[in-house]
Amino acid sequence: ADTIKIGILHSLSGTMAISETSLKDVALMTIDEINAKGGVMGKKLEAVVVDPASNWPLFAEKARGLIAQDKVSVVFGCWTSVSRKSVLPVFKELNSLLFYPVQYEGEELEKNVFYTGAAPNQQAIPAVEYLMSKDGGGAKRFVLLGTDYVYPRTTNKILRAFLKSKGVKDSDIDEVYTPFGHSDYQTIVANIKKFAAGGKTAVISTINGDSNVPFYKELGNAGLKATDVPVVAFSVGEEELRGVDTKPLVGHLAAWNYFESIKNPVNAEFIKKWKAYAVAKKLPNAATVVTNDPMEATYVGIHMWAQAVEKAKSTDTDKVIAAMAGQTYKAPDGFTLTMDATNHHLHKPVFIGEIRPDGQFNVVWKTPGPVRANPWSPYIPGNEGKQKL
Amino acid sequence: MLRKLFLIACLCFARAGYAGIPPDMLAPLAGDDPDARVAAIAAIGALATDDATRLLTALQNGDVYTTPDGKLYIVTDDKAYNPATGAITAPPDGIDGIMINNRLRGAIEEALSALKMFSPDRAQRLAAVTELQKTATLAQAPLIEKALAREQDAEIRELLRLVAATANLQSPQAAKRKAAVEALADSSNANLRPALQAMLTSDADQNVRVAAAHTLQALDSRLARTEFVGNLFYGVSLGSVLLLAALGLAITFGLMGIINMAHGELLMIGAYTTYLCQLAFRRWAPDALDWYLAAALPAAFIVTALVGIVLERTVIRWLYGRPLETLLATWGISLILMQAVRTIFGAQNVEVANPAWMSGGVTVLGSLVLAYNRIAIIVFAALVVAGVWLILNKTRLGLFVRAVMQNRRMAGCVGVSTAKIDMMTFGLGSGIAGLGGVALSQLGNVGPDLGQGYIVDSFMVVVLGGVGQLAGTVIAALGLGEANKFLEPVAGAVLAKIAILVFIIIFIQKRPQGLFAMKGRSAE
Amino acid sequence: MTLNDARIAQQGLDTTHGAILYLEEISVVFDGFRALNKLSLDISVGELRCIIGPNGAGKTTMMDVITGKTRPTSGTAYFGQTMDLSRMSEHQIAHAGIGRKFQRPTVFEQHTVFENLELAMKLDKRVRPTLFARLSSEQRGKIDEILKLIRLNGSEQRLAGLLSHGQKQWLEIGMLLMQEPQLILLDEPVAGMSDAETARTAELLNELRGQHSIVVVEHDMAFVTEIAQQGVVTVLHEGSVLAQGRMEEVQADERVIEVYLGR
Amino acid sequence: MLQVEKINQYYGSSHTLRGVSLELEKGKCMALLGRNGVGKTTLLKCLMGVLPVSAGSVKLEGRDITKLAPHQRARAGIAYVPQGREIFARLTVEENLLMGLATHSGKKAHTIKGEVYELFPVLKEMLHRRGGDLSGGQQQQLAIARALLAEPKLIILDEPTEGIQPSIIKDIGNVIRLLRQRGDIAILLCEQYFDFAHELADQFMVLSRGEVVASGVQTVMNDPEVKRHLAV
Amino acid sequence: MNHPSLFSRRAWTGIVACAVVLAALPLLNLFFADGHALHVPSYMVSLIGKFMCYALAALALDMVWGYAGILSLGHGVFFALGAYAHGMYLMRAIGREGVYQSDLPDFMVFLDWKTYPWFWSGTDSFWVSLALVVLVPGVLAFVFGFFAFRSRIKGVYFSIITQAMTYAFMLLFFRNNTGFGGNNGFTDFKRILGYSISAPGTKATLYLVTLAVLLGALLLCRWIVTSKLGRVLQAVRDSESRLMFIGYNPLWFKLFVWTLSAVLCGIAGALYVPQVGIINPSEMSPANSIEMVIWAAVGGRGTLLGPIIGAFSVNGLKSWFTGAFPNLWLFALGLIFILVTRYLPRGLAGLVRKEQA
Ligand SMILES: Nc1ncnc2c1ncn2[C@@H]1O[C@H](COP(=O)(O)OP(=O)(O)OP(=O)(O)O)[C@@H](O)[C@H]1O
Ligand SMILES: Nc1ncnc2c1ncn2[C@@H]1O[C@H](COP(=O)(O)OP(=O)(O)OP(=O)(O)O)[C@@H](O)[C@H]1O
Ligand SMILES: NC(N)=O
Ligand SMILES: [Mg+2]
Ligand SMILES: [Mg+2]
Repeated sequence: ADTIKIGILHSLSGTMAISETSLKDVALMTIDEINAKGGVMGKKLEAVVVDPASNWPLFAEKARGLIAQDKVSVVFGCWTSVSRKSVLPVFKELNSLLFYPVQYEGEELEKNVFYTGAAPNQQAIPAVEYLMSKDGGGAKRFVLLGTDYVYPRTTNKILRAFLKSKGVKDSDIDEVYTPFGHSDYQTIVANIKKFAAGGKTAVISTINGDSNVPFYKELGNAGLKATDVPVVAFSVGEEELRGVDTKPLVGHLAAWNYFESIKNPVNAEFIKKWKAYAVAKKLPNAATVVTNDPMEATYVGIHMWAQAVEKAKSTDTDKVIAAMAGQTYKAPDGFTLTMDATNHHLHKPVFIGEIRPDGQFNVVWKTPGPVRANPWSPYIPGNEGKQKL
Repeated sequence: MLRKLFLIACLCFARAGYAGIPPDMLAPLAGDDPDARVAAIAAIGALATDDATRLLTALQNGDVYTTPDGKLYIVTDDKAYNPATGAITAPPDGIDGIMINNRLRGAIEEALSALKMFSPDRAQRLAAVTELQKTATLAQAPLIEKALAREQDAEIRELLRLVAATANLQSPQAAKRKAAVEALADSSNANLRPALQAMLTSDADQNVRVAAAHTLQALDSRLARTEFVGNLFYGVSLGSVLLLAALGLAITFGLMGIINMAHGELLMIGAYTTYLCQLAFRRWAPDALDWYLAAALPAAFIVTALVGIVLERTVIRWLYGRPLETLLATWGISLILMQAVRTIFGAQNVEVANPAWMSGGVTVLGSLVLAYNRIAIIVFAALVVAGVWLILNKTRLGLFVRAVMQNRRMAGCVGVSTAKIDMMTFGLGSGIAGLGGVALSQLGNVGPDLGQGYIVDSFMVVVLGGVGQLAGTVIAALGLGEANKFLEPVAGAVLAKIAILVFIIIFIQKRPQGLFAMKGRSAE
Repeated sequence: MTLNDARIAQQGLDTTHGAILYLEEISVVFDGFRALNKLSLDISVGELRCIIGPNGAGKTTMMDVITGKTRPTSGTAYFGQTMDLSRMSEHQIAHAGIGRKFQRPTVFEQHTVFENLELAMKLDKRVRPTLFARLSSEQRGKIDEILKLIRLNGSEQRLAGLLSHGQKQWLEIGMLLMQEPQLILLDEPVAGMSDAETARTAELLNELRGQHSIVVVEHDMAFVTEIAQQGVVTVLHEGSVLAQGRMEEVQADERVIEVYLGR
Repeated sequence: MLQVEKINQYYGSSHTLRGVSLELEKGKCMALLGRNGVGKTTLLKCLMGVLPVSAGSVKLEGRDITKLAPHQRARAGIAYVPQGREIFARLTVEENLLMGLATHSGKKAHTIKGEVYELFPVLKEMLHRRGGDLSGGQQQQLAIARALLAEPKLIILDEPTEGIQPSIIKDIGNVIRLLRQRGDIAILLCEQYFDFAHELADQFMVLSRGEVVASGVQTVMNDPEVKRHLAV
Repeated sequence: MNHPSLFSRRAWTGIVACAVVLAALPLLNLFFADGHALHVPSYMVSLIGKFMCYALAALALDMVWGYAGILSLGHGVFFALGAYAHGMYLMRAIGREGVYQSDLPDFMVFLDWKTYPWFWSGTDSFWVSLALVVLVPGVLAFVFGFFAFRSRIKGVYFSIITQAMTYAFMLLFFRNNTGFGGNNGFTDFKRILGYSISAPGTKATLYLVTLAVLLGALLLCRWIVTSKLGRVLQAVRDSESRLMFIGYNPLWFKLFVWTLSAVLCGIAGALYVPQVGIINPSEMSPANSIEMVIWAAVGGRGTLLGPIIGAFSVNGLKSWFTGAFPNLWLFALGLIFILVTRYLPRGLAGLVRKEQA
């Protein structure tokens, strides 16, 4: 064929559409960008967009359809871990490629997947270290608050082990879970307040995007300020904050590998392109679009894949996998990111940002450079020596 | 720290006239050494001049800018004020805002609250003292006692007394400690527990230990009471949210028998209307922004009522007498409405801010914060229920509505235009859902999926109360709210929710027609 | 089949003392209103008893109590010597041998006339037998016979819901006959029937007399006179018995004229 | 007052009314007779507009109301006491009566005239009971009272005496007589209770299988020829 | 509502023809190579395999809803429990090939569990798991139904407590500590009865078994609804109290059909897992159960072929639309639902019958 087909597997309806829609758009933008420069191996890229509708079995069905019916060379997609788990067997069976752009809990390494989001050591651990530091407020007690699903559960398991290794007692850790879509945080905020009476406390939030607004609103109304009890979130980025009145949130934190507010020419260019694209394609609310970490991860992922195809001179899965190892790309986060030669994860810098009144983040801490991913967290027993495929 | 505070104390009384802030104090603020910045803030605070207050406040608000060569300006309304010189100029080129982080913010607050303890403004003093309650240390004791000596206001005095006692807990003199501990028997400040607990086990003095035990007991019982009242309030609050979410459904489903799966989307439309009203106010009446809800309420009612009327005229009206089919049709409507909103406004949430008067809360019983937005919603729910009750039971329209819903054909035969009543009833139910949407927009997300989060709960509330029973809906909503809030601290949010569902299942066994079951022949 | 069902099925009806139904001091109170007030009544085996009384006297409520639809607030109701009706559920009572025609015709509107009769037929009405049931020709014959009797032959494949008011009344009577109950309760059987039909119904009841015990509630005095013959007529008023006796006697009773018949 | 011309009605494929015509004047009462299932109720429903007619016309005071909806006919002055009472089960007796005033407005819409309580004293006692809780006969009384309150020009009664105790049947008879005597109202009475109909009607009409098989003035009602159509 | 023409001669011909075509699909897939005119892509085969499971669930649901008038908004729970019961076996059949190379499934290793909890005992046996597929939904339905029907819970009250039930189960299964893999559920199965689960032959077999079960269930349901018991069920639907006054105890009739329906639904779930490759708690979400109702309603409630047609057409459209019009498909689907209710009150099956009439 004279085009190379690329599958885009993000929910455009259902509960996850809130987060995933913009990933679809940024993927299309990136594909346009590559095509404008002549495509890959002289062929144009052609996006095949499907809507798995936030339904996990439908993810598997759609993945199979993309690979087997549409014959795509690669799929960019998924957000939740469960959707990824649901499509994995399909990618393995049909030996195809998935690029997964979201931070996740680790404990996984698949030949057919490239993980361009953060593993726990590229996000969660540094964030907690920061909270314990003098600049971060010197927290002694921790509330691990999350939505009840695997990503928060796993992350918290790792964090608990990590905190223990730092000498934090179990009685100084409170682990709380809420159901998906939970919207009444009165009791939980009251409990946090109670817990915080026992010493300098920080909240580590793995609350799923949807529940964050009610949580932060409650926090603000209960008079818990960032200076009293800082909250660091792993699933709240610029996109989520678009829907929030951020004034009461100022000072709360998020840890990511990218923020829109990072200043460097690559990022400026990225943001400019995205805004122009949003206006050109008449995306809803085009005037206020923002970029965020998973969007950057998608963008980087597609470019790296394109480079790998050029290098392999083929879209054949195994050849591309081989060519991916060690690929580098000058990313909007200001660093040249490298695809690890062995573990299919990107080396990524870590940033901690405080929420600003305008819904952007003010970077208050960052790693000196990209960090290699530890998908198998050393804080989980039995993971020693499991870093390679 | 200690020295710093003494400095503040002394300088508070020796208030100098105008003198610029020395540039060497300002310089570190523009730098990036966190320790130096914290020290600079303390030093500026210690100046205790109006300029210092102004600078710190500006820093807190993000109004302080720096030029590339390190000069600081307070920039407001396109005017730049130089705190070193007092000069006012136009903002210089190339200035950049000074970022502060939590640590600095904390330092600023601390400095400001010490300054504000002597402010002539009662509210500022009260805020400062409340703030100090959290952090009072022995070092601050002399300062606090001075403030206590000067304070005239009874409420603030009382607070200050507790703050002073808190500070004195660490006093080296046993007698002072004991006095402090005893004084704190009236406090409801949970933050004192660790200190008291520590004294209980390890204070050198027997008397202090006894006093600590006594105070701790008093404190704990007061905290338990506060917690109980808190849960009660949270329950009413959750109940009123459920009620507002369900009330429209109590009409469209309870009264009209339409299994209205699009009810959630009507809530959502109400919330989006609120968003649009807010946008309109931002654009055209920014000064009145705080009152955008006053416009949003009627707007949301009208918009959703109109949507409801259109749905009724085009789809629902074909389905009277086929209640089960309404499930299918309204499910379709719900899909369409959600996708329409997604197409117009995007899949992401949109921002709806609480008006200033609904932000924050009032503190009662010492430590319980009742959020204004929650209180407002409770009051609002009560008003809407009262309104609906009046319409249904005290007006001719209400009589016709009930008659049509019970026997459509006969209502026609006595001269009621059933089509009109159907339309108005569905419109009313939808409009009330819209009002519910306004309320929900003040608490959580406003996004295309907003309604999906409430639809199941709404049906549970209406059914549990007894279909067609307004009073039942109210009691069911409040009951579920309370049950949830008293279970949650014990069982956690997930198990509490499961327990509530199991409770509903068991409850219906006992009352198979809901809480307010219709009895007798008329029920058949 | 619950234990209770089994017990009742085994027990059978004991009418050794000659009466099939005993109501003793039955009261029914609805939100403070006494619909039945210490009502006592008994019906002998094979008797045809007419019950009359003003609107709201409690006649239908009494039938509700007998058939288990309404639980008495106080008092006892026995079917035969041994069956305490207040402890039995509706289907157990029906199964034990009490059949009823309602004041407002109630039939299975979505079933055909034929199916209505088939469902009512006296057969084992538990799940398994029902699943495997197939109509024998004898049973078909029985249905045809009843169809003729109620003059709905030719309409047997029509949905019962499409019948006219009077036709439904007849169908309900037909269902009652299919059930072959020992005690038949008829709540206003001739309401909505023309005079000629009323006469036919009277004939039918006179035929059934003796084979079944029958309780008839009616406001049509001509009809009551026709079927009461020399039997007892009971007049209910405000939930209790106002008068009792032969038709001429009650018709002459001043109180009955005052509250019921009018002058 | 009422002119019905050759109306036809079908339930699906079954032809229920076949060219039924009738004319009724102000101050007159017509009895509609016929065996079970001949189409009496169907005819009355067609007049009320509950069922559509496939052909023919209905005129009230010269105005063609064939196409009007039931509520419009009610407003034009028709009141209906349906077979099976059709009271509003979960409204109180008082509210049921107020529904009878639905066509009125202003103060009139809120005042239930005392006359109905004189006629049906039981309703007054049970004002706050739910309609559905009443006994069958009480409901029937309520349905009649509701229709009377509307002060109609034409009142349609479908077996109004069904389930009512003898003394009250007499009272109802008296009311109908009174209305007739007042002369400003037409009454269409469908009745199985022959003597009652005979006593009150000025004219009659007998239906059989959807057709008018006999009609005339009251005096010929007792003819064996007429009675033949009523026998089984 | 009596159906002498329920399966007219034409309907029978249609059923047989459809069955033959459906049975041929996997064989065409196996025996003709990709590119051949008669080749049926595996994607198609697995899609239709899934639809057949949905069709079975819809049929089961319609037995209680369409015939007995009991609207369940919680059938997803039976479907999911059947699927989980079978999934437990499939999880154990993975053996030591999980990421942690343990005898326990990965999620248990992760929770630091050392042994299987009691409720997993015996699930390493295929046959035990089959028994559980029937027993778990069956017993749950029986117990739940017994109490609900005994309390005479009807109409929306019953619907809502079924919804509460499925919702409660969903929350319970979401919890990691419950022991069923939390939010992720079970996935990444490797083999069934020793055969690789991704082998074309295994897939074809699973497909054919599903088809056979669906046909068997259709005949069973037909036999039931045309029996006198079927008429009693419809009488329950239309006038339960009248039925009691002629001597039937509705409790047992309802319980019979309710439990049967739950079991059929469980079987559908069990056939679904190995073909789709994942089972997780979102199958128990209230919305999923409502979708089953939608299938039955679109196809035509109170008919036997209706729910099957409905499940195929709604899911077929959804599959097609989500790929072909990812941004607009909800409009199209929603509109179709509205139009069906408005113009086809008896669903798609009614369309067929109207033509016949
Ligand atoms: N659920 C109830 N609530 C209140 N009152 C009730 C209820 N059920 C019945 N009643 C009252 O009980 C009384 C007896 O009613 P019942 O139906 O038994 O009368 P009846 O003798 O059958 O009258 P009719 O001849 O009119 O049918 C009536 O006054 C009725 O209003
Ligand atoms: N909805 C319907 N669909 C089809 N046929 C109907 C319908 N309603 C009534 N019928 C039939 O139409 C005919 C006339 O019915 P209608 O109710 O008018 O009779 P009627 O003269 O009022 O009888 P009754 O004296 O029993 O009240 C009857 O044969 C009846 O079975
Ligand atoms: N991987 C996540 N964020 O679910
Ligand atoms: Mg009665
Ligand atoms: Mg009639």
